[in-house]
Amino acid sequence: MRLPAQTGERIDRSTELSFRLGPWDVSGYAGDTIGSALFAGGRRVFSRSFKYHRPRGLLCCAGHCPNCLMTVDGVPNVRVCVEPLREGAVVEPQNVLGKLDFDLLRVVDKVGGPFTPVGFYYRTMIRPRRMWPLYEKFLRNVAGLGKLDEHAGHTRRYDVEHKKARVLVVGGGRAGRAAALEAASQGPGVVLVDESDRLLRSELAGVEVLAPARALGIWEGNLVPVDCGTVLYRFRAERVVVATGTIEQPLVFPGNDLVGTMFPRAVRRLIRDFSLQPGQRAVVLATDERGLEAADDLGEAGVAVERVVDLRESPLRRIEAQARAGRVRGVLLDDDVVECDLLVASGGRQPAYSLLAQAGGLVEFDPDLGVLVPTEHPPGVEAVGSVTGEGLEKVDPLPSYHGRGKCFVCVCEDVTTKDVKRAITEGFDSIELAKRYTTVTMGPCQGKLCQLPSVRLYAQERRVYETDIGSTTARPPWAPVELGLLAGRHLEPTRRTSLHFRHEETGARMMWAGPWRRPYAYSDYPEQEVRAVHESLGVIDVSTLGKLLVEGPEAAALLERLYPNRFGDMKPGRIRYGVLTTDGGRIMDDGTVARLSDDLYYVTTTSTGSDAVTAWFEWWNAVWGYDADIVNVTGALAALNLAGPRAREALERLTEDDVSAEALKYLDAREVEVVGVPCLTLRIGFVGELGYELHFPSPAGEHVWDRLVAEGAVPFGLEPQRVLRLEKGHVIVGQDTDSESNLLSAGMSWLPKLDKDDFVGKSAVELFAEREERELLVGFRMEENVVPPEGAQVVIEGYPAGRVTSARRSDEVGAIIGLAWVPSDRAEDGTRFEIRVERQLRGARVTHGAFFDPAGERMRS
Amino acid sequence: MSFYLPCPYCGPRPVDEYAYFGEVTHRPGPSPSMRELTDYVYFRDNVAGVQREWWQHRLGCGEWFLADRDTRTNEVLDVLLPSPERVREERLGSPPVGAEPMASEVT
Amino acid sequence: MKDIFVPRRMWRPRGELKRRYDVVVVGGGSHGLATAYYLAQRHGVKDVCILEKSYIGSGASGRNTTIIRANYRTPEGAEFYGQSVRLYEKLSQKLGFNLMFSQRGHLTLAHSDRALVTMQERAEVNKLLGVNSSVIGPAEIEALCPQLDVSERPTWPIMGALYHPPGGIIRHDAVVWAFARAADELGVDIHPYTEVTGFERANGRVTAVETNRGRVECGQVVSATAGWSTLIAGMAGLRLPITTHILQAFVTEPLKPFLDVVIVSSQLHVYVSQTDRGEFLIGAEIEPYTTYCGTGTLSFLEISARHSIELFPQLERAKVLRTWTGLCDLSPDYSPILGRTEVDNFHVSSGWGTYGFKAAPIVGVTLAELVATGKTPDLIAPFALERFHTDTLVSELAAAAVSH
Amino acid sequence: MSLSFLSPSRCAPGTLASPLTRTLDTVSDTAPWSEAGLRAEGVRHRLRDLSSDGKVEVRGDLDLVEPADGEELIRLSPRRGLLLVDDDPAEAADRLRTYGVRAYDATGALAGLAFEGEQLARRLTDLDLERLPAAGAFARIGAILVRDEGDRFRAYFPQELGHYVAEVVLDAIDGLDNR
Repeated sequence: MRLPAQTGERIDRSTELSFRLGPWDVSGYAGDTIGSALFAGGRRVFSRSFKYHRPRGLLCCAGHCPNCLMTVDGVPNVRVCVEPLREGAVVEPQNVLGKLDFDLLRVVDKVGGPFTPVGFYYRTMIRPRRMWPLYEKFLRNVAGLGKLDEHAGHTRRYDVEHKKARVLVVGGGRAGRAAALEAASQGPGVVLVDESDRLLRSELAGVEVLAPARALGIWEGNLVPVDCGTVLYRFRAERVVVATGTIEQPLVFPGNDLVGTMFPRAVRRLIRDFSLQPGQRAVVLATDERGLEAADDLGEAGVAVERVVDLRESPLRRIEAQARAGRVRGVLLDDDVVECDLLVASGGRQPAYSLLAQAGGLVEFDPDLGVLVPTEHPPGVEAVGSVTGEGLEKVDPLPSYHGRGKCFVCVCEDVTTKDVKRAITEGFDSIELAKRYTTVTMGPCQGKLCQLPSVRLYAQERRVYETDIGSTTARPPWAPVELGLLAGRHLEPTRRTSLHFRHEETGARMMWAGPWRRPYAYSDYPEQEVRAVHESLGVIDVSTLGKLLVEGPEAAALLERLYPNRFGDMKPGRIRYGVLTTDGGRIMDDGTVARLSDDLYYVTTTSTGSDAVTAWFEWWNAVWGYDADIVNVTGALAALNLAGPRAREALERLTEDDVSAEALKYLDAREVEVVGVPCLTLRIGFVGELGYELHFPSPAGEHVWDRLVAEGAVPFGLEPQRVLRLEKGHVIVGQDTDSESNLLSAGMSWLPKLDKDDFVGKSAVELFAEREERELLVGFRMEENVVPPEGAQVVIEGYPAGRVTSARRSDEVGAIIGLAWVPSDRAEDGTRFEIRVERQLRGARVTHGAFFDPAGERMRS
Repeated sequence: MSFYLPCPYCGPRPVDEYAYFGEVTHRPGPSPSMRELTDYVYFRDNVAGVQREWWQHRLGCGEWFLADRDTRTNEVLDVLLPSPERVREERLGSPPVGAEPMASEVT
Repeated sequence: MKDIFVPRRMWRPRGELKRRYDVVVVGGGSHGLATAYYLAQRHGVKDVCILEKSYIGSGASGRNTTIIRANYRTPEGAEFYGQSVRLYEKLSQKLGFNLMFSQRGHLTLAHSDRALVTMQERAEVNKLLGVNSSVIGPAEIEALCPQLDVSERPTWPIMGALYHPPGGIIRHDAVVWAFARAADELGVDIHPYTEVTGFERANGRVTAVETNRGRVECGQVVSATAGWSTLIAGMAGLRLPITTHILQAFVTEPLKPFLDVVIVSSQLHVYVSQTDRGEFLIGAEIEPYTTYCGTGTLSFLEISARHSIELFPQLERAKVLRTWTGLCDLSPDYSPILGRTEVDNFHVSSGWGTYGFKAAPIVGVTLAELVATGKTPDLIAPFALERFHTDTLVSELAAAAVSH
Repeated sequence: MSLSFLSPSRCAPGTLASPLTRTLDTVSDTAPWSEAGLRAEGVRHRLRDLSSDGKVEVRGDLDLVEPADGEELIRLSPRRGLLLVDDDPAEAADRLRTYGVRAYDATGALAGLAFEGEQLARRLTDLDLERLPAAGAFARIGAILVRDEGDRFRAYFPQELGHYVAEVVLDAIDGLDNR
């Protein structure tokens, strides 16, 4: 059903493409859109409307309206009027129960009207309460448009590219092209973005043309993301020139949504681009030159133009489209019925100002033009051409809204003039409130086709000027954009130690620990790893510990002021435990501090604390101005904790340095060369056994690890380490403490040295000392053989009064042990309290001191 | 990515490269009352207007600086370097711990 | 049902400001409206007005992601929000307006064993206080939400979840309108487009409220102004422990029912639900910097899209339709600041961060009781502003200052 | 005590491994979107692992630093810099200290990757490629990016994120056809 070849037609008649519409094989030409090919094949109904399931056909042919939304190759809500036809495409209708031409839900349109006015769902289905889920299920099923494919996903590759432009022009119409050429004459760096693929690049010398492509918004700093299908270009532009032109608006009259109602430009596209006859007999209601042009186009295409009314010259009192089976069969013009199957009508053109408004520009109703125009642009953004209102004629399309049939203000959401009037009557008298109530401008077109008609209707109904109505806020994006494109590639930063792959090869179960991947355990039996450490020798990768060098003549002074306890009096080569607190007195991190020389300290932090602690140190140093530098060497160094009764003898076999008990005492720090690698060796005992933390260049990680393992060290993971440290009653900051814990409540009142002039948190600690803490952190043993889950509640008189932060079965202690926060009057050694475990209260007793080796002989040995 | 923030060393960069540490606070002298301490630790001016605040160019040079930013528009009017003199004069106090609001269930 | 056939006004048109009201409520959002309603309904205090600088529900009430839940960490929080959910459950019937409260179940995902512990803690607290929530494993998650990718493929595989069956979503605007209608019916004067510009004070009290439409004398004042709390309180001479941040969200084009529960992932900073209209509603964490500027960011869209697809790969080709921002009033411990202040007759509802909408009815009930009787209800006593002066916080934050 | 425990160059020969060589191998062979070996070959030509190159973190008054032949000083701020060295970085650090600044061997801390192509760089960073070297967001992390002649770039980034960056760069190369 094509016309003879038209000059400039965009189809290639020599290449036929076949595709499917539901069960039917259909075809079109290369250059067709899916919409034009379907139209050529005789299809007139493309979709069913959101609420009333009315049949809808091509209206704008510009990708603005919701009328041609279909599912293409499993992708819902595709605007087929602008979707290029592909060989083998599978097109399916959506939001239809039955067939496109015979939707069972069309009954809603027939009988629903009086029962389903605007907001009816707020006033019905309230009682009985228990019925609501059923009503809701029904409502949900009839709402929605396309259907997501349950198994879809990760089918497309999307990339993101950062680009810069001196001048970015959005819109390749006459004004946009002129602006681009003008800018290009002043130098390079000019980019033109246009939604169509019809631009003649040869006419745009010196301009980089991106088309078809779509600018999605203008964000702060003139950041303009451009949708090119599978690549998102993130433009940073010095200047943005918006030349987005205008959007044809629907004329509001009864039956204005019938199949066969079209905008003038849609008619022109069908005829000129796709050589299609939009109908047999046409009536044209023109509000501007475009309408008259459409009449000419129709005539040339052999369509019988039954009537052309220039509404500017001969306004009508009454327009009413008449329907047969949802299609136009005629139109009542005042008292005259004209038979037709095509009704070309527009309510004028509205500047496409969304990009400007989203970027913070102002939009106002221009009474001279009768449309909304952008008045003030955001900095660095300009507008040219008809988007500014330039060249537009005054349109005053105020026919009567009365008549038979529904009269749509918003085709996306099926909102009629009646609905809007009713909303006003009900008190939704500001446009923003009405938007939320009627959902006008909230559908797929986002106001492109309904903002202006609703403002006009509002003004008319409330008998005020349009200028007093305002408009609803424009929100990005300019047009719907796929989540996949915004998402880009999926890789996320992951920190891995230099032993990561060794762990995986050893069979470790890896888990997230903050930003790091760490081994949970190397088998399903973490207790075996615990036993190895107690009885013989284990090794754990602690490279994730934060590691800082603090160096300078005032390094000691800085640390003295950062930590509650003392570090100035330490001898080089010694180590001390440190806890950092905030000025509010809360515990923020802990670790060890080794003094390597008079003006050099080596500080470790928790695994997730390194960045925050580094920032914290740097900030205070910036404030206090000490002569000291803080260098985060976390990544530079691998760290292994070699622990167990055999640790010393193993180390001795791997080094020529003296690591005897006398030469390297508990809490000593020395440089020791181990298997050819210089290691800062810290003798500390986090896991309660004789232990050495070796810190050395990370590229040597696998080498040292392999040699330690060859020496009989059993790799152990985080879970065994948690058991081991719990046996010692060692607190894990962030697990056993939370954002409210302070040194006194966490049982570290021995730590702060209040005779120091100042330290961060000193005032708070002093003030806390004057009051009683509400709760205290204590160790406990279960009375029964039940391991409470971490997070289990300490219960007093049925009320949560505390919580378990750590709990494990310890074979070594022969009991189930843990740490818990309890009310301060229940914290005495031996006090019994109850923990709720799986609906039952279980007894536990407070235990002060370490559960295992309380004197610390083993780690000091 | 939203507004640009001018790093005094690296020039204007997207805000995502920075860590924000809040409006400047004023640390009380020795032995404050609980009220004075909590005023400093918890209470904020939170102005709708120009606010002096702490930033660190986390993904860039790593340096700290002060910015005067209009919280109504996010426009940065000035950036300043912290100096011990300035800090002493203005008794600048500690930023909140951690650069970002802490992980919690947002809704 | 008769409302269906005969349109009836929801509320009276805005009238003139009276010279004096017993109670002036600043802020025409869900909290202010609920407070006014319960003042009139439960306590017979009807000489009440609401001053709203824009249209009712224009702030956080109309910009939140409509999620209702009570599975909080602290006993104080769980009890408070638990009562709120119970009020919400019967609110449609009470107000005669369908709020479309859809208790479809709420799942908070854990991607690490630390997160699981936090959830365990919440579940245990909740159970003791009668809030239905429990920790479930991947198999049960899959049964509740088969669309979710529970495989090992994602960067952050799902290890478990906190399941909260009574949690769900509601039609947020409906809550605002229903309270407004009910309050109006009882004689409360609602004044939209009426901006408070200052307070007159004498003897430690607010004696009158200045607005862009004139001056109103007042018996008592309630400020329920969320992101603007600091500014309103400032006019009354109060400093608050609040910072204002934007929170962003977006919806997709409508799609047929796909997701039947609410999915939250704290680690991915994203939450996903599908509205009754079929849109996916996706929100994020608040922006870290304080701001009153409601311009959204592109990086929010990018990150949220990426993380949503991590959870639901099927969304890859769903299209973002609209994004928006709202202002949040963040308190240091993520718990609200509710009740009396040092200015004798000036009460606040503030510090809600991202939780405010969930509390609307219970805020109304408790604040109304406080204003009417002068006694602070036990339920909200822990949330007094005073706690920041005495440093006895109610921390909804699980992790330590440096999170693990 | 010396800081030699920071220096890979103080380790015995044969003890060191780059965080990238192994990951580059791993990734290029297993990339699910890759046309296997062919693509990996192409990748190898375009990428060079710089992780073992000498790097020294400098703190203090950078104006005091005089780079020797074969050294390149990247200024991050007036007080922070990175010195890239051909010779032993540990010795370079010692030498720098004689100028009155503090210097730390950062060879083990930073992995490095050289690559070609401006478009590839644009897929990875928002930094102004005409104004390098600079430190800023690269592959969603903080890195130092340097531009050499033509379209050749070098990136330096924390070694613990090395595997991740290698994955991202390989993936980006694979997507260059997507435009």
